[in-house]
Amino acid sequence: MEGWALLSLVIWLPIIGGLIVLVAGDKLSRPAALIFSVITFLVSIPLWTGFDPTSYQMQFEEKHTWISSFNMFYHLGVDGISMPLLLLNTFITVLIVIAGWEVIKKKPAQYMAAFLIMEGIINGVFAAQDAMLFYIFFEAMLIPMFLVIGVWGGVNRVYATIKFFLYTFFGSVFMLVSLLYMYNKSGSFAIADFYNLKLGMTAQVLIFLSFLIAFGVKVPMWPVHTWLPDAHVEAPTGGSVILAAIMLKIGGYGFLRFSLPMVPDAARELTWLVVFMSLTAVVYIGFVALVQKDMKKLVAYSSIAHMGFVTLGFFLVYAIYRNTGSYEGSVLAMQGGMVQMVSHGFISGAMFLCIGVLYDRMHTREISAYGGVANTMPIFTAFFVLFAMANTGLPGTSGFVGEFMVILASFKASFWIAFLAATTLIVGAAYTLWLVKRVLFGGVANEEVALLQDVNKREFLFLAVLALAVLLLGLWPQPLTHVMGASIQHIVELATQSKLPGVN
Amino acid sequence: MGEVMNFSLATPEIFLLFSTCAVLLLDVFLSDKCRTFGYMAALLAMIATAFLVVSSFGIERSFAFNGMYVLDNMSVILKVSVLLVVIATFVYARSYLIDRNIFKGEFYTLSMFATLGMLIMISANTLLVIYLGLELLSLSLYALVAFRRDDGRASEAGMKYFVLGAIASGMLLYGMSILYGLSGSLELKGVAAYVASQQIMHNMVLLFGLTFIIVGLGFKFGVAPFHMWVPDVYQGAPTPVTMFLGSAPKIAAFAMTMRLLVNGMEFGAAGWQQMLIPLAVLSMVIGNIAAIAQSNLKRMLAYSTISHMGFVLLGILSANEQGYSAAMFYAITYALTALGGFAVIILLSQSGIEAEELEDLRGLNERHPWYAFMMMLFLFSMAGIPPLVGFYAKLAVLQATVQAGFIWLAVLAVTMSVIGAYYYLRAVKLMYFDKPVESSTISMGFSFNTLLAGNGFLVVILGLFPGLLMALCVEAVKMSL
Amino acid sequence: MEKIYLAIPLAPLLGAIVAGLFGGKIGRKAAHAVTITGVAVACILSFVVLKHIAIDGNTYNGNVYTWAAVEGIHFNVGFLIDNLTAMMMVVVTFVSLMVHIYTIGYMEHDEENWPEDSLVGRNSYQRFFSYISLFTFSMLMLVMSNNFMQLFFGWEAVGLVSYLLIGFWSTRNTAIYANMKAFLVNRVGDFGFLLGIATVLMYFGSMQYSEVFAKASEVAGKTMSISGTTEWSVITVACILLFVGAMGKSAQVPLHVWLPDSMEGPTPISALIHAATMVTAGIFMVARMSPLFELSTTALSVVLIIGSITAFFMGLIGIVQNDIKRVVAYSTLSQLGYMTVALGASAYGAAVFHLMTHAFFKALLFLAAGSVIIAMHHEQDMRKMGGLKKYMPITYWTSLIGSLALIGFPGFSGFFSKDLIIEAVHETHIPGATFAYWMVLLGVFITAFYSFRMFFLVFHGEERMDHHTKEHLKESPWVVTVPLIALAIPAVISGYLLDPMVLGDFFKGVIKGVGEEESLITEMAHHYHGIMPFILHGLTAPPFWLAMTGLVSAWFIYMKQPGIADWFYNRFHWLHTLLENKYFVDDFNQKVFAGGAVLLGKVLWKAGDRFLIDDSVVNDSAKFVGKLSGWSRYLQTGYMYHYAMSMIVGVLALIGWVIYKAG
Amino acid sequence: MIPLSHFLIIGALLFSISAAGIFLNRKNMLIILMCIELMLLAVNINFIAFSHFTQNIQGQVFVFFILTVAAAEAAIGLAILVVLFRNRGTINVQELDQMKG
Amino acid sequence: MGIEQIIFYLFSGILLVAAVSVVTVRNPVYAALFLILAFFSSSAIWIMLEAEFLGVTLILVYVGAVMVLFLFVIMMLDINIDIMREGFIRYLPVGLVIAVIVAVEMIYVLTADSLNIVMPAAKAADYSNTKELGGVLYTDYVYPFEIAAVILVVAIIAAIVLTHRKRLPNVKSQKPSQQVRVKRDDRVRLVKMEAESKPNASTRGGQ
Repeated sequence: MEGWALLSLVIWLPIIGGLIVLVAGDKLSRPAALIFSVITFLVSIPLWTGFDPTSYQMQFEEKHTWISSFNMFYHLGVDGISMPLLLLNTFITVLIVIAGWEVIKKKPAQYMAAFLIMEGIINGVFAAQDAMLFYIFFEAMLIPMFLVIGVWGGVNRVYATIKFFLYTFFGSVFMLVSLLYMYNKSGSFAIADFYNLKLGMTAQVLIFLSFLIAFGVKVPMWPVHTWLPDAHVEAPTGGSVILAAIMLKIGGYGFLRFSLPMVPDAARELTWLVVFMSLTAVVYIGFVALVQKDMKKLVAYSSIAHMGFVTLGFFLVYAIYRNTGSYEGSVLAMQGGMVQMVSHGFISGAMFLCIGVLYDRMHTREISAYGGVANTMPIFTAFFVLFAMANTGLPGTSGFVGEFMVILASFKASFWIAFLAATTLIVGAAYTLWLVKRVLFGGVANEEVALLQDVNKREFLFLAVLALAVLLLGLWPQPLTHVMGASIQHIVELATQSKLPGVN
Repeated sequence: MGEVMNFSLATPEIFLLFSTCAVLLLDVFLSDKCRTFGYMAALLAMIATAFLVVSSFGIERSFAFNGMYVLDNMSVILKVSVLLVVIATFVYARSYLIDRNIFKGEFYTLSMFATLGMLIMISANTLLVIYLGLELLSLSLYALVAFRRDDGRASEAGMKYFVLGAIASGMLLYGMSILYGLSGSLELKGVAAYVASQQIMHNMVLLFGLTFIIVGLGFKFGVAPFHMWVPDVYQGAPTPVTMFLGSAPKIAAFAMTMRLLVNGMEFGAAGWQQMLIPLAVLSMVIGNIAAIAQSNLKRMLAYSTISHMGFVLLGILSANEQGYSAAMFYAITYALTALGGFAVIILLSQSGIEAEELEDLRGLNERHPWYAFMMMLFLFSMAGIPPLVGFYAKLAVLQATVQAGFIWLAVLAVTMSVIGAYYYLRAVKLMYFDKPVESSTISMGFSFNTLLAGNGFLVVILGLFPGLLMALCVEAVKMSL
Repeated sequence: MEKIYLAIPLAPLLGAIVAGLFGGKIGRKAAHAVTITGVAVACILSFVVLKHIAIDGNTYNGNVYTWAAVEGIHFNVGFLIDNLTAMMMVVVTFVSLMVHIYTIGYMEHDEENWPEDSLVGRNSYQRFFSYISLFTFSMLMLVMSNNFMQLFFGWEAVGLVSYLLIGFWSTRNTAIYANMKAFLVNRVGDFGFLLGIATVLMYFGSMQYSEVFAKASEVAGKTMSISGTTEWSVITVACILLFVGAMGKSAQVPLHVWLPDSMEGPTPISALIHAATMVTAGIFMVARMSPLFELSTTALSVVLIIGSITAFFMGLIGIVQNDIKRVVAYSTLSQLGYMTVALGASAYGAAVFHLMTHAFFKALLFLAAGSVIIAMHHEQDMRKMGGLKKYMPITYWTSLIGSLALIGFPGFSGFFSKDLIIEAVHETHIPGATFAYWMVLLGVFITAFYSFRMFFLVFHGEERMDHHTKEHLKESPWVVTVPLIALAIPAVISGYLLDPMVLGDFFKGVIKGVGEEESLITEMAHHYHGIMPFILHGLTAPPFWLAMTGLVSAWFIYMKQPGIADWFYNRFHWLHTLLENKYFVDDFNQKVFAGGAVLLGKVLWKAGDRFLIDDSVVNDSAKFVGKLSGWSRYLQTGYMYHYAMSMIVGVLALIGWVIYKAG
Repeated sequence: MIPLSHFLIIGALLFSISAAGIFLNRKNMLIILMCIELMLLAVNINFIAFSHFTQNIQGQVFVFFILTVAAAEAAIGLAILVVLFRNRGTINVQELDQMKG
Repeated sequence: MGIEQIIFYLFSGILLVAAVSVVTVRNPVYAALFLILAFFSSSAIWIMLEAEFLGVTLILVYVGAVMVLFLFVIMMLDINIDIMREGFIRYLPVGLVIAVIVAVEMIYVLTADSLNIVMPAAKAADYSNTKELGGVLYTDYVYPFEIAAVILVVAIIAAIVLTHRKRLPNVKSQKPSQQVRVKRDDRVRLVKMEAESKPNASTRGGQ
């Protein structure tokens, strides 16, 4: 596959596919969408197999002049950080297409097209090596998502989707100003050039804050998280899945790609802020999740808590240095954050798919409307329990790996950070298991539950695939950590070099 | 004398003038059933003019009519844009005019005269010609706005536009008189020479004159606090006229600004920069905030225009090459996008219904997904969401602003664009998330559909590959500086 | 040998997977056949390994695969096979095998426990086998681990299976409440455990036992600050945190609350998981960590005191229980306390020894209780039993053996192990030792009392069951009785391993202190002069007499003079209420922790998320912009002169600025 | 000798009067149109004064054109006024508020 | 004070008073007349400034054409004069304040030193302002001149489009083309009268 413009392919194939699906009409849209998503997934596989994990350099690079008057390039490339996320995206999209197969009855062609286009755009986010290209993909993503929530969403969809859009849009515009500022300093939009740019402290802090808003909203971090529960509750299943599994990751990815290496000194100064926000997300949101009455809302809040680990892991590097005087452990923390992202992609995606399975049958997400589902849907229950356990971070599932690494590393930063982070073991288990108990176990709660049908083949397929992924990653994360290793090491190096003018 | 006259340089204008007169005469002899011929003739004339303009692309910056007429790449690009936009307006407007029984030759003739006025403004090189071009444009527009004689709102809009426009012209003239008095010249060159010899921030009278110039420009752009006419006129005018008013003249206004402020007073940048800042800020704030409360689609677009013109000013006030070219890019692409937006309003206003309320967009996706999709593209482009062209335009302007050191302005601008995104989203929401109340089918002729598709396509393509147009703008601006 | 090591955990895993995923297809017989085969293979191989390790004197420490390698830290999956491991493997696989066989009988009519139309109950038999095999796998992974990561892995995995099995009868509300409670309480322990592991990683830089222990003395002097200026010894912090994990898993006060409730699960798992193996994981872990614990007196003292409190007070509750399984459960708690006390007293060998003997006799007791329950048609209330001796002789005799072992009757396995512990506590000088000594001593009496209270109530006296049950009373089938007998044997004889196992060099190099000068075990070994003198000495020692007193009192109160019980009940009503309510710990947890968490969640959600963030900031700023927008409409009055005025004012302002700037 | 500034002041005063007139007049649109003429007159005075004082004919040329345009402007303004009156039956400025907000 | 000053201040005074009157009088006809007065006086000032041609033109164009148009419209429209000044007093303070500020600001600026241009010497006696203007207007300024012509065309078209109403269908009007094309045969009919010999034929008369 050498010489193929693989990255361009994984970006544009689904987008063009989406347009074709749009034109193909409602009847043909499903198989067409499936074909395109599968092909895209297959095309993305060589990115993994052909990847050289020993190098932190961008691989599969493509670089073409794009807008010469602004020195912008159509510059693509992946490293160990973006490649797994890109694959996660192509993988999840296939599942979403399958998951929406029969469920979406209203304008299926538009639905499928929206997801395919979104897939391409998100691939672009991960592959972009030009900051402006990144930003364009970053923003463009909002349009299909806005429509997905708004058109196929629940009762309150308008509020939710506009909130989602404006929240994230608000977050990202300041980043735009920062990027422009850096462009004016460096004369290029290349991310690599931004890495080498010397910046004064005030500039760094302001840039850092703008990034923090942009990515913090996307992640989302407390206290700018309130769009997420609303968006999740109202979004159709596929929307929730892509939102939780992929979109949130973009925020985390942004921190790694932008905040840490570009403005390391500000990041060092403001670590406390991010750590505080992350820990609040873990603890505070955990308790909030506990009292939710809506399944999706609960899982949405749990997503926020889990993403707290991601941001915590990314920003431990400075705290570790302050406490121990060396950077040892920061790679572990960052790896943990990254693994957590990938794993959360599987788990939260699976959780939302599970809830979707229930919703398709009962048309309610109220926890109190359920009870004893296990009696009528044993196979489903098995899957749900597995994913719930993964959500609580049970070893052997992917949910464990990231949390484990982050907690281990956070201890190096401070006992209390580790302490607070580790409370997720208890709180996370509490809200998840309570959910499981109320929904799945117990006697059959009502007539509707008694009439439930167990998962059909289609549902079994996507749940089983995800279950396999969750277990595989949990039992053997080494391939993933290996692939990311060099790149993360590089990020840590960049993040630990001062960029203040006059400091070498 | 003959050599400096160089009539041939102005061939497009001369051609347009003659063909307009021809159309005017032709129309007299046409019965109501054959009006289409007049329409075709007008289109042909415009297209031919456009070709004539294009053919002069790439030549050296040259002058005609004793230095009163300037031809450079910037003028070519802007003229072509204006002509194309007007041509599109003609095509879009046709069915609306037929429906309302105002499909008359005068509409086209007046529009063509207005276009001629714009072309003159774009190529103007003295204060006098700028003023005359502006008046030619304005007078035609006043008449066009009040064109529907049986519509009380149209005449009210026409009256308001006329009075305020006349005041603005008066002020512009006052400013010009001061400039003339100080520099002793009506030529932009002479003014520029005078300004260059002065420390503008210490020359109160010069600044004083500049103030009035800015008012005239501000009025033409429709920026706050000289924006008050915009919503009322947009709403009151017949939709095709609003479309005309909201697209091409913005390009002309940009050209006028470039001529007056940049060609004429480049060394006074320190002064007008400071004056434009409050205008830009106020426009962005008022335009975006007031738009939220609107329920009338045309009015909403009017306020949106105000905010967009704030952005254009942002580019100009950066007072650097990037800024000018960004503003140029912005003005052209904004005209393109606005054109599309109004086109959708026109297509909704079928069979006697005047669809100008936001509510009329309701459920458009169910009624006609393609039109809804197009409208969505235009709306998101105006909101500045990539990969549509509106984003790139904003980006370029912001880049210039940041480069000029006005980071706070950039931050304010992006904040305002977030607020602005809300009302575009509301429109998209109505189209996509709501059920239609009106179930009648919408259909439009082939030319309309093709043009709309092309329009939408351009919004996307220019968003993805803005490089060419941007490069043109940059080159043009460099050449005309 | 490595392949054998690998085969031991994988064989049950394979069985579990087959029975679990394809249980519905292959049917009951195949399901239990495949799982039992798996465990049997593991059991046999474990004996092979025991021989290879213990007798041939090998040890093995190797990795199977690298789970993850980050920043030079290798997270491996690997095995450390030494005497301790080998012993644990044998115990686990043997008890597990017995339980597997027993389950065939116990779960035979399981469909009766399910609502008729419940699909999940349809293959419950196969599922159950799958679970216990999975448990065996997890437990083996836990004990065979050579590093902290895998230890934690197994630690949580057994917790998961425990969760699944306690809530096995998922239609019962008590069961699903109990399993959630068990998991959460265990998670509290794991919380400490994980922090402990993090401490270890930070200061030792490795996850491998061998590397950590090698560095122990080096780290011993290091301190860390947790809060303010107080410097804590790293080892102490690490040990206490690790011990918190052990407290959760081994149900030490105050994390004991889950264990009695876990009796909601089917009896075989009570025997396997909640008596013999999983709950002793904590004991095993601390023994495994003995090189670290030995370095911190503070930690040991904590262990000692917690253990002694558990040993005594939990036993006390056993007295007032009427549910046959709950009595056994509280006795388990109490015995776990004994083991913990032994750990605290640095007598790790004694603790492990008691762990082993306890595994046999407690599994035996549970299975016997299960046998009774089968006969009683799933009636568990002892007040409705009585006089079962004549109906169920095998159960009766094996129960008697188990009970005697439990109370430490000389000659039975429990006697040796428990005596050793009491002796060790007596000898040690760790702070809190005196308190612990009295606690364990009194505990002996209590143990004997409730054990035989149960024994007498069940097997002797009048037959209090209803007529229908009585008619069907009969001895359990062979699949039940065979394991009883098979467990009764080691329940008696395993005590005689005292000499080689604890006082000898069996744990030398594995457990800290064994074979070293000036250690407690060495001290005790000096006093030891052979098994018979030990028994004779025991006959004269206070524990024996206390046990006998307890036995006799039980007989007297519940057989001879039942009125005394009532008198006690009336006289010490408060005490009874206290014990009946388990010291109100459950209520406290329910109200304060569970209720508090929900309340906190509600407050944070409604006041924080909804009111402060969403309403006040997000929606209100949106509303504010809306309002602003509404106001801005008033500016646009529609009057031309206002518009003109706006322009003129604009000019005015600009000219004003000009004059100000340049004038 | 009358200094230039005096002419300019006359222009400025005319300008202010017309501005005030536009604002003050709330009933009759015609007066507003007249005010516009006044404003142009002010501009013209400026031009001519400058033209005279700088001995430069261009200013007068400009005034010539302004006069032309102003006539055209007045014609169109009055035409719109007539149309307005036909539609509304009034030229009261205060009643021209159908569109606002 | 020389004659020049006297003339200047006189006409300036008249100009300003007339301008104020335009704004303040109740009757629009008076306003128009005051405007004419203002034009006259400013024409005088222009002539003083040696812009004779423009001074004359102002009167010709404005007084002769524009103001007549104004008056025409005033007469045409049925305007209620009584309400015309309502609210004038109420808004007067605000208007006055704004006007005064505008005036003060402008005057402050315009009296600045940079505008101190000395009065140029008077032109030669045979100087013709008209000639000079005419000289440039059709040569140097031919381009603006043409544009101005176009503007006038636009004004004509606009005025017609806006105000011209379609004639009602039953209005009688002359049609010259038809008149010209009329043949004698269309109009004149020769009737041959037969003798009254056949009485029945007369009853059928007229072919």
